Amino acid sequence: MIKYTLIPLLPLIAFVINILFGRNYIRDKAHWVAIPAIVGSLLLAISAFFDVAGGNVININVYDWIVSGDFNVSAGLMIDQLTAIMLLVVTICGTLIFIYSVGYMHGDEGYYRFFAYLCLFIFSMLVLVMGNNFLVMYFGWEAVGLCSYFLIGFWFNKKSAGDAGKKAFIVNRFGDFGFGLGVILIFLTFGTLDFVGVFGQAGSFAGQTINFLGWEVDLVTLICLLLFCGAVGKSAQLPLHVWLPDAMEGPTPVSALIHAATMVTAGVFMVARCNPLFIESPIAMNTVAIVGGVTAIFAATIALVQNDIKRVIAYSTVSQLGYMFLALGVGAFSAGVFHLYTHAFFKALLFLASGSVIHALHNEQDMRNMGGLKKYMPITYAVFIIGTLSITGIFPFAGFFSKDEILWRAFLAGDMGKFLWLLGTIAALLTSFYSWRLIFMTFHGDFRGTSEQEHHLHESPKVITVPLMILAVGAVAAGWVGIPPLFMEHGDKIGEFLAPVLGHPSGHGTHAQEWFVVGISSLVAVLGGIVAYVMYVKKTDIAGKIASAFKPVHALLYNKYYVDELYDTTLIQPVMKASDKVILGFIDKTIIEGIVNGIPNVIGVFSRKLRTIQTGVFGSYGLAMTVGALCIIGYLFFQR
Amino acid sequence: MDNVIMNNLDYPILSWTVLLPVFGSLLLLFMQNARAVRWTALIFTLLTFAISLPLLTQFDKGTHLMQFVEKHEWIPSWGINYIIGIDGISILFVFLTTILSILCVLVSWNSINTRVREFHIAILAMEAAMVGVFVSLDFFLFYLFWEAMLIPMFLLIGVWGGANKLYASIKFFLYTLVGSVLMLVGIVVLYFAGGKTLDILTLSTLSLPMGLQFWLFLAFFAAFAVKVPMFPVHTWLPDAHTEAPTAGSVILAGVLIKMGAYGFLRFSMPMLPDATRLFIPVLMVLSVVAIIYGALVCFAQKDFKRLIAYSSVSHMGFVTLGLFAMNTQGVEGGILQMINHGIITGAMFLMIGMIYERTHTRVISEYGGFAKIVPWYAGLFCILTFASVGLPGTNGFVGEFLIIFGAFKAKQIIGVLSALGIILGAGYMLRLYQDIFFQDAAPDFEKKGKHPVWDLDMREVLTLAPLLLLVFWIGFYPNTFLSYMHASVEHLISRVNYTAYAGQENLIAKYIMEIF
Amino acid sequence: MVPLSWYIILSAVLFCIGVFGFLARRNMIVMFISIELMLNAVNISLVAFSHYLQQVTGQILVFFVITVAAAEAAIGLAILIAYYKNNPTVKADDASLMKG
Amino acid sequence: MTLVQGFFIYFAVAMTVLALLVVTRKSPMHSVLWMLAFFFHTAGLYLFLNAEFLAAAQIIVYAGAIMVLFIFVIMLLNLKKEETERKLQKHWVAGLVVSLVLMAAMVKILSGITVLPPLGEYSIQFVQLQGNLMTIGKVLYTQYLLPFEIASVVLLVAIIGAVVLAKKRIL
Repeated sequence: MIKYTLIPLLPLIAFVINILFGRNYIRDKAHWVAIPAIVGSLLLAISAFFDVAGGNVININVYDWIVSGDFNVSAGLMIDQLTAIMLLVVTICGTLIFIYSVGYMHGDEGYYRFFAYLCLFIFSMLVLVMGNNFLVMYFGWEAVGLCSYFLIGFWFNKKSAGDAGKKAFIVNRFGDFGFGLGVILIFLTFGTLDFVGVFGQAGSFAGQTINFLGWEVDLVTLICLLLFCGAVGKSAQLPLHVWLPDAMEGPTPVSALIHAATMVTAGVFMVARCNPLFIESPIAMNTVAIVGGVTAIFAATIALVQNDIKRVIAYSTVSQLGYMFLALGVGAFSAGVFHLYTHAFFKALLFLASGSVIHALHNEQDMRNMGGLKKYMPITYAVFIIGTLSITGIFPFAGFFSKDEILWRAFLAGDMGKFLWLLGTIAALLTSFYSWRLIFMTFHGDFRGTSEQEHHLHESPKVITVPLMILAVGAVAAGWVGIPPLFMEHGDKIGEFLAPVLGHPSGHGTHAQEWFVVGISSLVAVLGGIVAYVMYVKKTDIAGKIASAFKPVHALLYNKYYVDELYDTTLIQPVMKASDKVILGFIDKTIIEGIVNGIPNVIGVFSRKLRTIQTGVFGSYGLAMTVGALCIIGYLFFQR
Repeated sequence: MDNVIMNNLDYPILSWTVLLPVFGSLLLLFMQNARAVRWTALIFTLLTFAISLPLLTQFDKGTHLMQFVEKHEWIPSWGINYIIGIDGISILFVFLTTILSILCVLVSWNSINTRVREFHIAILAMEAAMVGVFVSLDFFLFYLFWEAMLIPMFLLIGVWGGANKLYASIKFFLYTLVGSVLMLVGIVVLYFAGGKTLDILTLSTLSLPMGLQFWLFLAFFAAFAVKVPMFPVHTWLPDAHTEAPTAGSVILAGVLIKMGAYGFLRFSMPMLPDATRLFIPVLMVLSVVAIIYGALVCFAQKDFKRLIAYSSVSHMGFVTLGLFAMNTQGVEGGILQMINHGIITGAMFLMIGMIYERTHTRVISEYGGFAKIVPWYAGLFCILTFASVGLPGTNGFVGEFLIIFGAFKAKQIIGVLSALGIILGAGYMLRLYQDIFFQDAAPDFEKKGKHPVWDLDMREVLTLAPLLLLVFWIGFYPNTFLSYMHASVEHLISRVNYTAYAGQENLIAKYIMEIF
Repeated sequence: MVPLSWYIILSAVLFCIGVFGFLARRNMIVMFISIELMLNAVNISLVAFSHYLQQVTGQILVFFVITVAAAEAAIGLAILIAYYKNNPTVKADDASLMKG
Repeated sequence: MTLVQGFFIYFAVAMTVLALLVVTRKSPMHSVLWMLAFFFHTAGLYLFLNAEFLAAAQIIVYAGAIMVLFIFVIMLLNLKKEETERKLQKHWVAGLVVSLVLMAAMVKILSGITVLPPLGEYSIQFVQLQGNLMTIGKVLYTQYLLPFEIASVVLLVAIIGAVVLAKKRIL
């Protein structure tokens, strides 16, 4: 038991040590605390993986957390197959990115702070995936948001960084608002928050309705949709995707670890974890699928025209997360988790590689000022190519297997599925295009930056390139655990491994259909690459012509569909205006204070009149007193 | 006295807790040296805390009865007795009061330099009165302490306050006095209605006629709602907080405004159960309005301290919402949230006081980049910010979650709206944090500038340490505190749900129609 | 034999003259004297009652009244002197520092 | 009209006139002197009522002590300028009306006194047998001992108060 508790605890201890002693004692040796901790967690996670590989589930209640009446929630850990996969993803990516950060963050004055936050993040993420009930998961859920806030705003002297961190936290709060209500509703429905207890009863509540705010709605659907609100926020799906691109203000390792590989996939993990609930509600499933599919295309179109290298990858992340939700929504939970797993490798690789580029260019992120880097940074170029091949889904790279599985499962899922498959395929085309566009703009052509930058161009040190190479291996080979039966019988190891938790996807198709799907997706992947090659290497003036030809469309995409502006005018400004002018200025200052100060003012007017009686001359007081005495005498006399 | 557990320790523990600060303040009368005064006050607050500790260990958590009860006849001809005792509801407040008093003395160590002796006398008198309010089991005694509290607080604001102190102190005084006077009328009526007794426990078992309960509830509501403060009568709070010295703000936020909610728990609910149930919808709506209203107002604040003061309105809205949800989770969450708010907001005011000593400004826009200038300060304030926002792992989460849970259970729409308050809370707190600590440092406060700003020293860290410890303690293991409440809260809820008018809601409605 | 009511009416008349003096005069010393006049008027009625009711309490009360009158005169005149030092007048309507 | 009644009428008329003189003289010194005469008349009236001790005390304390104190104060303050100014306050007519009404009311009420409580034990014969001083002394030092002591404290307070107040620098 202590072994499993230690998995999240080791990073926590490292965090405490670094944050308390980092500033004055540890300083630039912070990684000597952090890396052993995460390696320890990694080893324990591998051990835990083999413990559950045999099929048994570890479920420990550490202590009673909140007890109030019949509300009783314990702080407990659960490790099943799904958790085990997540543990590996988190700790492996974490370890590599920690090592990478040693080089990337070298010399930063907040070095110790950076590692402290990373350790706290790993702790939170591990708690999130290991919790054995919704409240512990919610704990991790919020805590990763906190770490994300810290790390996005790591360079807090930049206003944009602070703003981005705040935006991330608050947008996530909107999602968590739904998640929290979902958790409450789960308890009120099932009488427990334990995963085992809730999922065990899920079937018996199917079809029940509840009066929610005056509407009669299906109970399980309501719960699922509320939970999904949380996932939408955390995984940056429409309409709460706005925070993720801004989150790129954080250091690149953070973008790789939190905003690509682990935290943003928490939503996917959560929906997968709650699959027994979601399965009971077709409406919720369809919602998940449609939100995922639409987000996949939506984000991909924005990525087409962005010029900031990290933002392109960020929108690509949003798009890929959309894919995962699409998979979950069509019932292919294991496919979603599989994509989560491969995506962690290739997207972390892409981010870290772009970090390497940015590092070499001294924090230049605009691709228009790059170009021709392949001769200066061969290793980065190579791993970038590998990552891109993987994300675009070229056989036999990791992305191919997972993406193909998703599209195939979508294809099988009825009429709606066909539509979703179409969305996914178009998104794949766009993905291919913008990914190659990124490569061509960055590494091909001539260098467009300043000559001073060119003078300093160099390949990154080993501490950066070695993790890149390891991740590149992952980006190639990670998908080989999920080879579809089409190519190899019993090749879908990961699907079988996850089956006890996530079940088997339904639906069967012919080999011909499957070849069709595979063929189409491979075709569009290549097609996108070719188009990008033509536009950005061969005839570089085409891009500008197209942009000016479709000016409104280009502006729309370039400005991210004006979603930020929409929120600003419809939500933020009204709240600020209302609070300043209406609430504080009018209600508080005018009405309430008016009444409060008005009463004394009225009294004041009277008393000013009245006090003239107080002449201060005691003769008049004597007179008044005598008159008073006279009145009393008169009263007594006439009363008789 | 068969319905209470008499004090079985070999000394009158509660009386000592009340009287020690009084002795301390009397002793201070004879001191001149400011240093000696400070040390004496510190020693007496520490002693009081030490004395009150056995309450926590010796407390029997299994019963709702009053414990450590001491009873002496006082004015027998009017049925007035000296009865004090505590139950699961009040014990934590006594604890909170004694701990915050220590911190108040500590935080004033350097910042109060005028009339040092009188200041500490006021603090000690305040402590005695506050503990007295929480332990009184006789209405007369209670009212005595309740009003006695007003005077030191009035002085703390009026003498050691900021620029606009006179306005604030008089506003505070008048507001609370108006409420208290109505309560006094209520007490007198209860005295005659309850068979000429002022014994709170006896009065808590009466079933009064509905009409009487209705008016009595309004009278008590006036006193308690002002103190909390609930929505339309909250405007004294920002002024009082802004102008009060740090210690005054801490006491005000930490304990004083808890009195109102405590009053609801101890008096309104058990004595007037039918009226309470009648008013619950109104009170819940008012609470939610306070939550959202308080949060929205925070967005428009330009003054550091005033913002926190308005956030108190929002947080106390949560407290009252929980109490009036009238189920176990809501009430326990409400009580816990009172403690939490005392800890978080108390600590925040302490920290604001500390930074004010260095910068001499509270205007948010004059700050900036303080994370670089005072990193430890920034770190600790960060913890409090997120505790205030209600992040899991801090005490704010446990309280707010239980309250929203309770509210949702009682009335869904209320629960949903109150959860919105949490989003707004994150908004204004993070905005504040960013404006104060992020971006480039304001030029005035750079280390070489005209106002050198230095990081927290040992005394200040020690002042904050107990509260920060409690933030995480309650966050990770709230059962230590929740377990004290269970029995008392269950009893309270069953009392409110018990009624002489079961199933006669239309009768009550008819009564109200008749009034208007 | 003189009826009791004669004494009482005399007392009342004297008392009212005292009241008039106190209310109408400007000079504080004369106001003091008027007070003494009122006290004396009351004393007369007390002694008269004492005599007619064959009680000794009335006389005792007069005794106390004389004591108090002495004390009052001493303090009052001391106040007057103190006041005069600050503010050289004994006019009652000039002493209006207590004006609201 | 008996002789006694005649004397009473003399005293009544004289005292009323003296009192009017006291309150109407412009100079305070004149008021005090008329007051002195008034006190002597009062003492005489006391003698009529068999209160010899009080008559003596009246002359000693009032005429001998209090009035002398007044005279001292008047001379100390040296009030020449005062005399030339307005004698009455602005609202003296109101004062006059009020006191006249009061007088009317009192006369009206008091003249109707008919019912008297039962007579006490201190009849004229009894007092004469024991002596006026003895009678008062016995009652004063037994039944009224506590008030007597309090009266002494009051006097003490007056002494200290007068000394403190009349000091050069107040407080």
